[in-house]
Amino acid sequence: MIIMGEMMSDEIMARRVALELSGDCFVNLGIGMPMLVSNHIGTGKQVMFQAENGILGVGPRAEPGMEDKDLGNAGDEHVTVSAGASFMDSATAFDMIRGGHLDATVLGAFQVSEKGDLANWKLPGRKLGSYGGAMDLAAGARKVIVMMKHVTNDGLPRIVRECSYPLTAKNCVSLIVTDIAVIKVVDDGLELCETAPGWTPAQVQQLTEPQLIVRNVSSWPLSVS
Amino acid sequence: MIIMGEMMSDEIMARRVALELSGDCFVNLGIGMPMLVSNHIGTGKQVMFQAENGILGVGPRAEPGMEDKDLGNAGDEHVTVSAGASFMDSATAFDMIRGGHLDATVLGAFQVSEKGDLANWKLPGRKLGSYGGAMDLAAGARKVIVMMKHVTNDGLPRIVRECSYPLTAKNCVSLIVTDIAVIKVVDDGLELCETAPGWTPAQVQQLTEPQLIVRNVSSWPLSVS
Amino acid sequence: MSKVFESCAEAVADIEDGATVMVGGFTGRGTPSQLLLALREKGPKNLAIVRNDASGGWKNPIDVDILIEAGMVRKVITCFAVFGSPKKVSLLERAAMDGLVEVELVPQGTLAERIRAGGAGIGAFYTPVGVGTEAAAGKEVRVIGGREMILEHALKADFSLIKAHRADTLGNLVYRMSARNFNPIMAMASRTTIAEVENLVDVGGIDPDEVMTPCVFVRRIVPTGKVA
Amino acid sequence: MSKVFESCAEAVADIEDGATVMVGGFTGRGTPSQLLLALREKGPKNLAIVRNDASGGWKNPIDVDILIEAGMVRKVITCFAVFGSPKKVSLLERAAMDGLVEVELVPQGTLAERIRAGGAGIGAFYTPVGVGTEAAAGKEVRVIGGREMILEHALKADFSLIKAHRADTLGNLVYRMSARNFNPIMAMASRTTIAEVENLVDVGGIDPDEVMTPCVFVRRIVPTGKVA
Repeated sequence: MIIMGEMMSDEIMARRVALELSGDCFVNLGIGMPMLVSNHIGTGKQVMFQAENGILGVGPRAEPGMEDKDLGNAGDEHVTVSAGASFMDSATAFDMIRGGHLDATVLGAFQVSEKGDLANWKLPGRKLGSYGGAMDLAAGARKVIVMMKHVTNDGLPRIVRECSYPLTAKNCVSLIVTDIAVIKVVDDGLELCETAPGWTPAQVQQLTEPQLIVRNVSSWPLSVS
Repeated sequence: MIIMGEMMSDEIMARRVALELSGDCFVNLGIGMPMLVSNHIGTGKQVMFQAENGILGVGPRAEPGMEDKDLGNAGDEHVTVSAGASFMDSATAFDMIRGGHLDATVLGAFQVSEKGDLANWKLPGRKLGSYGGAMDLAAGARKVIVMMKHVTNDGLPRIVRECSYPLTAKNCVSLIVTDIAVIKVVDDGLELCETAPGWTPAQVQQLTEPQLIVRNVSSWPLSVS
Repeated sequence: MSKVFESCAEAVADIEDGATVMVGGFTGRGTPSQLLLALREKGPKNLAIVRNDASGGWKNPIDVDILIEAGMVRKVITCFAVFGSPKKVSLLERAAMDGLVEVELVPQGTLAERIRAGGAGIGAFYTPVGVGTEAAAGKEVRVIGGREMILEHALKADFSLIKAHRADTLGNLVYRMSARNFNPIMAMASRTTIAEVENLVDVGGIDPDEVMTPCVFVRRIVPTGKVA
Repeated sequence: MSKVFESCAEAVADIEDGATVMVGGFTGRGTPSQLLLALREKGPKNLAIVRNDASGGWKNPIDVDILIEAGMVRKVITCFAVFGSPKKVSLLERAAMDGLVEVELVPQGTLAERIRAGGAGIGAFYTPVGVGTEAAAGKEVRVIGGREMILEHALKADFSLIKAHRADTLGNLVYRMSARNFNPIMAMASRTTIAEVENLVDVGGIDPDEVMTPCVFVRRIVPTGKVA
């Protein structure tokens, strides 16, 4: 597989996801990799980040020595807040999510199916997992963007016909940004929209279980990589 | 009927109701006559009044010239707040009520049945009425005290076998304080506990539709009148 | 795109015939009177109004009854339809008797909770309030935790007209004293929430711990000053 | 009767075997660590714990996992049962695998809403979250407003252990920044709510508009100062 091209770094994926967040919008970034997206919002955009532990207007991480013990995001990182931020209790934070008030969420995933089913909370065979806010976000955000590596550490496709991992929500994902491609969930399946530099549609297809729709594939915007 | 004795004034009824509000408690007073009760809380008691429009800790009415346009009770009266008061939105105010957090409510009534059913929101034959917060209070407060005149303007009993007026809630009233008696709703019916000065149990019975249980009737405490 | 509108007229300009409109406030406190006046001026018909008190019987001079009086309303979902002396017939009751307006009467806490549910993405809920009364007519009854409860459904609207004491230009809102009431929950329950505000401050002018309605719930702000 | 307790030990002295206890906080923020230490010291058995995160995987050193570790817990209702690397087995998962602790996993927003419902006298509600997943197993499904929803029931407890930034002696509470999280709703959902507070002020020391948890919801306050 290494002959196929180079996987994009997490930061480059984050930069690509950031392009999807338009003008004025309210966005929740899932714990882990998606949190990188906040570093890549271009100037001129009014993107406000929500953290489900009760912050609207999460800012950059706190500088060392400037941490406030009461101010952290849902991933337990010391953060700051942006101008115009607000704090709220957990019930209200999830009213915002479940009530459809967020324009988008970016979530990590173990698997996404060709119907847009999402699996990201539990490994198969394990006794327990952690829902976190993922089920709420997947059901409530107006647009669900998945950001994940295209294949597992063992090289198996994460984009599959049917999820074998326990589901987070059915039919919820709009867009998948991986380290080699951008894929849209459309009515008739998965449409390959972009390939990362050095990758052809055929190469992406080889690492993807369901048949990708190939209509108008462009290259990952240069500004991103 | 006037030969039977004198009906107690609203203020005296209010003073009698106030005796029921013990040491430290949280109480909602219904719109109208029940609001008089707040004037009669003895010193040494920590009674905190809730208004369902979003105040915990309603104080006395505002002095003329001291009214604040944003501070009124649920009856549209300019009020003040007591020390330790808080404001909240209507949803939270009713969480407090419906969630069983108030020790008592004092409500006016058109009718109360011998099973403790309450009717206080609509006149029979009318197209519309107003629920206000009464249904919520009747269902949610730990103790429902009714404060009302014993008979209608036409001399008909308000304490009845079955309510003919539309119900507010079934089986919710604990105590009825009228202008001639104090009556407790007990398992086997209505127990006459006190008569107002100048009234005998037999006279109270004459103005009451269901048979009153008479076990241990005392006279309305002198301190009240 | 700024959320700040110069006039109430501009802010309500797209409220069309048949719209469902929530109106904040209780008695006169927290009532968006200037937006109501602008809406009457604009004059859409067949509105459905959601409002805690719609009897017109309180002291405040400008309330939702001005829309009923103007013949703009086909339905009212409310808690107070009559007021004061039980003998008094309100404008709303008269209109209902004449078959001009349909009225859905809801207990106050249930009204608040249905609005909150609408904003919070909850479809319906079981409440003990109203069991065994006219308020339960036609509704599913179920025993939960040993207690009879009725099923009540969420309420949503096209527009919410609310009033706040203070706003920043992003739309974060702070209410004052008992003028808060239905405003925060109605802000959540509509597609478009329009806030009439007494004081407008710059972004950063409100402590994040003090915000009562986060800006995500508010689309338009009209600074009107302190109009009673 | 004063609500102010001198020590956490006194405040938790009547939490007995078999009690259901809600614990506020999320990660370390807003977590009543001093009350948790006192509860471990007191040592009741067979507790049922309701807590957003129970994986013990966050940075805060004193969390509900100290109770699990001490063998005091028979059931945990939580949203986070494992944390960090998916390969890592948490103390809770280990205890569950060993059959020592029963775990009910709940999506975070549903957990918050179930707790709020418990405090608000709502018996149950329909939510779209979790439809078609393990979280819906055994639950009623109904289509409301064209969308599939599942029925979720209210949660209540005997005790809530919470933490606040500021309290007056009546029990009015104010939280700070993201330390608010589950504390206000848990304050409403228990028979007895015990708040560990960083700052205690006299009655009148908190602006009524600023109160986040009204004193009616709080039974006991323990001033502990700013312990991380």
